Amino acid sequence: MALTLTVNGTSHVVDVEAESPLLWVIRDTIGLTGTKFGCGIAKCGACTVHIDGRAAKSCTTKVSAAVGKSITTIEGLSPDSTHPLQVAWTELDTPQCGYCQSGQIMAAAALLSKRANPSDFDIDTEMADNICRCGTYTKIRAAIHRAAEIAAQ
Amino acid sequence: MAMIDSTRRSFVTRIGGGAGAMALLTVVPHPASAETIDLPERESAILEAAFGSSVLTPGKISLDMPILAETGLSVPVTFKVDSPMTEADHVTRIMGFAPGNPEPVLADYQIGPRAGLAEVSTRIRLARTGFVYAAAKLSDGTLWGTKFSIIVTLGACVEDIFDLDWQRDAERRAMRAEARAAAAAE
Amino acid sequence: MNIHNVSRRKFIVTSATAAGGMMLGFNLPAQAAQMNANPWELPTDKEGQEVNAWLAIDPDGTVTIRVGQSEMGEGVFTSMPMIVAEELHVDWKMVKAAYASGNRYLRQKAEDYQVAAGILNEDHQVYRRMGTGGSGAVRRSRTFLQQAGASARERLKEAAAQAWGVARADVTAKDSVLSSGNRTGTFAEFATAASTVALDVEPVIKTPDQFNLLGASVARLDTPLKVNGSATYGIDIRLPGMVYAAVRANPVPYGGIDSYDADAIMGLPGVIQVVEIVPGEGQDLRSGLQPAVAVIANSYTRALSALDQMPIKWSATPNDGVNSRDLFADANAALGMPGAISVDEGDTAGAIAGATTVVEGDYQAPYQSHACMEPFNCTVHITDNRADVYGSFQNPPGALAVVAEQLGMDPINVFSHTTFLGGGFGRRSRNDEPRQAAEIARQVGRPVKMVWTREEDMMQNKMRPMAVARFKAGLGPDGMPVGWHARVAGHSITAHIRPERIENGLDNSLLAAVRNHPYNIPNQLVDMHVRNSHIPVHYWRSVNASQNVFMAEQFVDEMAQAGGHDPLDFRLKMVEDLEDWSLVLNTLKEKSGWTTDLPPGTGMGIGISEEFGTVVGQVATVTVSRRGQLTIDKIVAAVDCGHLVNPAIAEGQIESAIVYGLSACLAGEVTISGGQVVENNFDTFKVLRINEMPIIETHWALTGGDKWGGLGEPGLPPVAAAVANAIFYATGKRPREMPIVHTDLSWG
Amino acid sequence: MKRILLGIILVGIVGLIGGLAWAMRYPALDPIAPIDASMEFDSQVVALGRDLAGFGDCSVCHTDPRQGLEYAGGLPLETPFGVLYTTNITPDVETGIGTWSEEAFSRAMREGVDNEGQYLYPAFPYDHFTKITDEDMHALYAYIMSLEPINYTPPENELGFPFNIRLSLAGWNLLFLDTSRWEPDPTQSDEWNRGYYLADGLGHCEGCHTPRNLMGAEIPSKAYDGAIVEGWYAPALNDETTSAVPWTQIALVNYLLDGWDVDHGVSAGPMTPIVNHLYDLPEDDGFAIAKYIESLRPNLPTEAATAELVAFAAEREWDPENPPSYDDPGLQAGVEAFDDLCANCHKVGGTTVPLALTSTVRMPEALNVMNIIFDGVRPPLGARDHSMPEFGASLTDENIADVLRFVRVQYTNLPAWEHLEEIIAEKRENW
Repeated sequence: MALTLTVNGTSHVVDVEAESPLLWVIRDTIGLTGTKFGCGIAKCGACTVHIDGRAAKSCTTKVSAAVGKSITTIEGLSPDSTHPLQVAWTELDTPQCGYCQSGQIMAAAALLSKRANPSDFDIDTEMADNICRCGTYTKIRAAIHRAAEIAAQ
Repeated sequence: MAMIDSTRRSFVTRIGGGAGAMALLTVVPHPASAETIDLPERESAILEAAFGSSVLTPGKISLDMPILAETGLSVPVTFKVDSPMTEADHVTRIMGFAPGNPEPVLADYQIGPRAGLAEVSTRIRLARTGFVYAAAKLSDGTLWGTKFSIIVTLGACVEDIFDLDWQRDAERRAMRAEARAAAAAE
Repeated sequence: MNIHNVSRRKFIVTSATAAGGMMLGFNLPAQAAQMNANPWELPTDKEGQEVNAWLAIDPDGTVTIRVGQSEMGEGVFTSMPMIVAEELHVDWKMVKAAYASGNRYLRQKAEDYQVAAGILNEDHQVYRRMGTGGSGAVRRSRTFLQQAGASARERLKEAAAQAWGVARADVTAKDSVLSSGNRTGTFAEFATAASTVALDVEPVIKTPDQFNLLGASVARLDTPLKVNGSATYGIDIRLPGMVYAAVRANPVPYGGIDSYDADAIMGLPGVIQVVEIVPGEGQDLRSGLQPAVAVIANSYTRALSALDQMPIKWSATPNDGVNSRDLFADANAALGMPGAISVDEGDTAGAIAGATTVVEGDYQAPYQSHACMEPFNCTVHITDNRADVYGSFQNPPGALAVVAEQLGMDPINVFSHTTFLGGGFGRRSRNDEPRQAAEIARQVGRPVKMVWTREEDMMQNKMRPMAVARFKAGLGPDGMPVGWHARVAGHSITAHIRPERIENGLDNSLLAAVRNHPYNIPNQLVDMHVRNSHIPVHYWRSVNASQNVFMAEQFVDEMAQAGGHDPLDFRLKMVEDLEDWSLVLNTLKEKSGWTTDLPPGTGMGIGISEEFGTVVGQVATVTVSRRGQLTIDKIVAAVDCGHLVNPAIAEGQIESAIVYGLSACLAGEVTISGGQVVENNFDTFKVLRINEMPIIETHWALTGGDKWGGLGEPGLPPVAAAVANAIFYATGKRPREMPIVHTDLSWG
Repeated sequence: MKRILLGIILVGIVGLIGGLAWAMRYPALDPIAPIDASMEFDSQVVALGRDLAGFGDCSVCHTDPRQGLEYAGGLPLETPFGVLYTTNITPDVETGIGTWSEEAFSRAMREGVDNEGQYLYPAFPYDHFTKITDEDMHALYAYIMSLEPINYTPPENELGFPFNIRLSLAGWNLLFLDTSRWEPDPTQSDEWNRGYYLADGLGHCEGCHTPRNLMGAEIPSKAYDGAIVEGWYAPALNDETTSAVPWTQIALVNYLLDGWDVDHGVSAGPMTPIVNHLYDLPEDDGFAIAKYIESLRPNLPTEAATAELVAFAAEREWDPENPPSYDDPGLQAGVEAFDDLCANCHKVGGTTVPLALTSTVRMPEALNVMNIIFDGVRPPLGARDHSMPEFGASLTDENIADVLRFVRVQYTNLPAWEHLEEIIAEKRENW
């Protein structure tokens, strides 16, 4: 059936089943492939998006539950990679294979909106849902601290 | 189905990255630059024994086989010799070699004019990427040959990835064996 | 007792800069991407004048360097262009990168200047090696990449010299500018002339002491694409008119299909057809197709939900009864019998029999999964006499060959397009997914993207083999070993994928880091057994060394303890005739503050091994509570890979290998029950998360010279041994089994 | 008659004046010059103080996570009387307690009166801290004074009349504060007494687990009966417990030190920071607290009853091969919502604790399960991979209500939870 979704500020009318996972509607129907599929059971964080500013695992979110809400994906974080997290991620060359990094950055953005100056402990517990098989965790931590510094300037 | 957004270059036009930049090279099995096809020493010794000489003139015999095989387990190959196969002028023997294999001889056919056709097909096993050689002896005693480079790739990981480590190990063991021998000699 | 093993780091507030000296990269502003989001395409829309197969120069001076290896996080899109640029003397900011073409690799032989320079020979392909594995990117490509840069540089200088009527020796090339006296010109101006210039003698490539770009931690070219979601991975491919396939094979690998009811789901939304994948007769089991069924629909989610609802009856298989417990029992039984001999020096049995002390130790390690973050996928588009295959390939020519073979097409007409890889770790060099996608595309007759669910990815994974080992050594009166016997019974990758390579039961790769351990012991015997099951096995990050070092280096500690030696000094004594091993061990001793005199519950442990030409030693510091709670506080690594191309990327690889190794030794494992994989998603298959990340320090102990060691994998094997040995000093208990969570570490 | 009336008024005024004088009996104590703690106290004492501050969870309230300034206060505490903001207890001279003498510190901890003689609100559990030994008080003072001074002034409290009048607390203390020193119970073991001292003194477990009267004081007769605190339900630790499997000392050690127990689940919500402190503290003290808490529930169920509940839990756990189904459409909607999301991990063969054994599902209040669905579970230090993502943004309020109803019916035989829609709506509003 036809549903209307607001993604990164633009509204899209999509003809999908109500119980379709939001992840695949964003990727296949709307065509924003920055949000990634990693596990399908909300255990790896690669599909993290923002729904009304809160982090959500889009692989286990029904598209019907996101209607009427403001959805933000990695592509919508900033028009030209100038969000403090994107600047910090680039400055520290944080990604290796990069596949999990959209989810890491979106989870980190939700963390920074809750905690302006997170400690290592805050980062560890809040980001524990996001797996990185390349093991870039040290740089992720450093980049979040750096992003907090940039945001505070 | 939403088309690829226009900002990202549609890749139908740009095939194979830079292919357009150069003329499409037709694949010609590397013609023997020299006047003869020179086989590695192990194979030329076998050829010497079989044909009485290992000096092959390029030509008359061709190898028809894929230039790339996913695994070397069973690669189709056809030996073809340009010969009228008459009583006076026919092929007497065809041999095939793969230096990369533990057993170099791939094929060895004795044929006479009654065969009617100087063409033999078979399937061969190949250990790794490298040259395959074919040699033919004609009834007038002349020897002809060709070679063909085939890529056998089940994956880069399959090349002996531990070659450097085994070499280091061998160097260490040799050095120590020497040291022990020297110590024993004193 | 709740023996839950986790790891943690000491919570001291660290500012960004103090995080292990991470701020190595140049602090560039968010720069523009140096490559196309579709990495197989040219970074600029201009064709550029090709000077040789490795580089083309645009009119605006941009130099596009082709990269033969696949980018799966190890930084080849930066390190390989750096090697060419080092010789080319191009302005690094003008360098962009793109993949070399798999199809061109197939059609073109080595270029003349490479053959003339004696770097390649005539039957090598133009890009020589397009597979990524064995940590071989830099060490196996360095020479011909340097030659490509050097020969292009000299041709540009020659073109300018001829234009200015001066000798080539009077022309210098620096930062993309050619100059002689007061005359200057750009690379772009002379590119066309350079492409046809012939040199009588090809330039000699630089030696490390002459490098100026190599050794600098320049920022990665692909990072900008990976922070805004624009980088294209295999799973992201979208082609006009493309349909989607959700695939499922018998959960028991290589099992068949009894029946499936396609009609039951044909009416579901978006469903187009159901495709059955049947292996060709005589098609070889391990590289051919497995029986599977795929639902084709106009979106992946519809294909998958239809597949979930389609009744499928999997055939029974002879392996339905196979389980890990029995496989281990079978392997352990083999340890009792002599195996195929790999090393036999001196009289080992005699030496052990006459020894003052005899030490024995058994160990075991389970199957392990790659679990790349990007689940398996592949897209194939067949037109009349051409096929295009898109995906995350570790071996593009292999993928191309597989598609050509499956479609019965001449490889010349098949084009592979490699995307970014969401992790490879060896799994993506098997090329089973392009074959499956090609078969689906053949039946569907439209461009189709096949995607595996995480469950399918885990259950049809080609595993890191399981293995068991028994060590036995005799120590002399001085506590030093006089005889050392190692016997490994394991599942052999070579026996599985290249059975013809096994001669009288010997597969040396199964003995990686055991056969070539460095210790100077007079009498040595190493033998092995191949005990494969139906579970497919393949290359995994650091291959068999990932379990062999866990076993061998723990046994070295057991020998040290039995002989009354400090484990680090014990090792130093046995490698005192090896400069690189001694340097690594001494660097470790100094940088880690090594001591075995620690309060109960805390311990330091060491593990060291050499793989792909690089020696890596690690010291782990752990704390274990009385209840058995394991905490990994710190890992200090010392590395000798000879030379560094990009230190920041290299350090990232060592850290990455340590984390991947920790995941595989703390709690992650793959067990088999009822013939199939039990851990089929991240709820049951445990991987290290950010809150379990120890502090990691990497120190370079480079011996230079002609040593060019790999970096993607050698950092992994020592970590499991270092942690296990540290646990022994903390608790007195020795975890002989991977993963360590199986051992009750409670003490006191 | 008038004279009697006049007499009463006179006595009332005198009593009032006397009472006021009595209430204002606390003098301001003279400030001290800023001290260099590292010189003043030896490191052993400071280390002991750090551990004691861990048991007392001082940083849990005296830190506003949004700022991340440890011990600098500013955390809002919703109380029935209005919102209180925790104070800055770093040794900053201007905005912290840098000028407090040890005497002033001890008076505040034991009698709830600050340096200027002002009464502190009993949200600060001085009614428990009063039981701390002098030696421990000194060590705490040493640790607090060696903290990093942070210049930060927390927001003003938002209390309505008459609660904003601090003097009224003199009456509160008179009624409810018992400043008698802590005495060990000679009939119990040393380990039990150590646990009793830590739990009743620094740990102030009753602060959450004991219901409070209208005046906000703990009701002694209902000690450890369980209570709602800051939107969570602190479960009963005594015989009122609804736990399926009895809490042995080992189970409590796992729960309190490692943050999870195989028979009870993960210590989530407000309990997580507390177990994260205990994770780092001496194990013997953790064992002692567990011993004491175990003793709060003398009447254990029979082994048969426990075995029955454990069997029930195994039988009711979600089986992917044949999931449950209900005729009631509301419950069936809950089954579908559970199937898409929760059953990925909470299933037969999963690595999670069977839901029917978890305390949260068997509690009389749905608050905890609801909060966990909204905010997920952040992994405790001792159970790094026991985490659950937040699903608040992934589910509609209706979905959550359906799942809660289904969970209660599927995993317990206990009475249904009421007013789910209200608590969900309230949670959603300020989420």
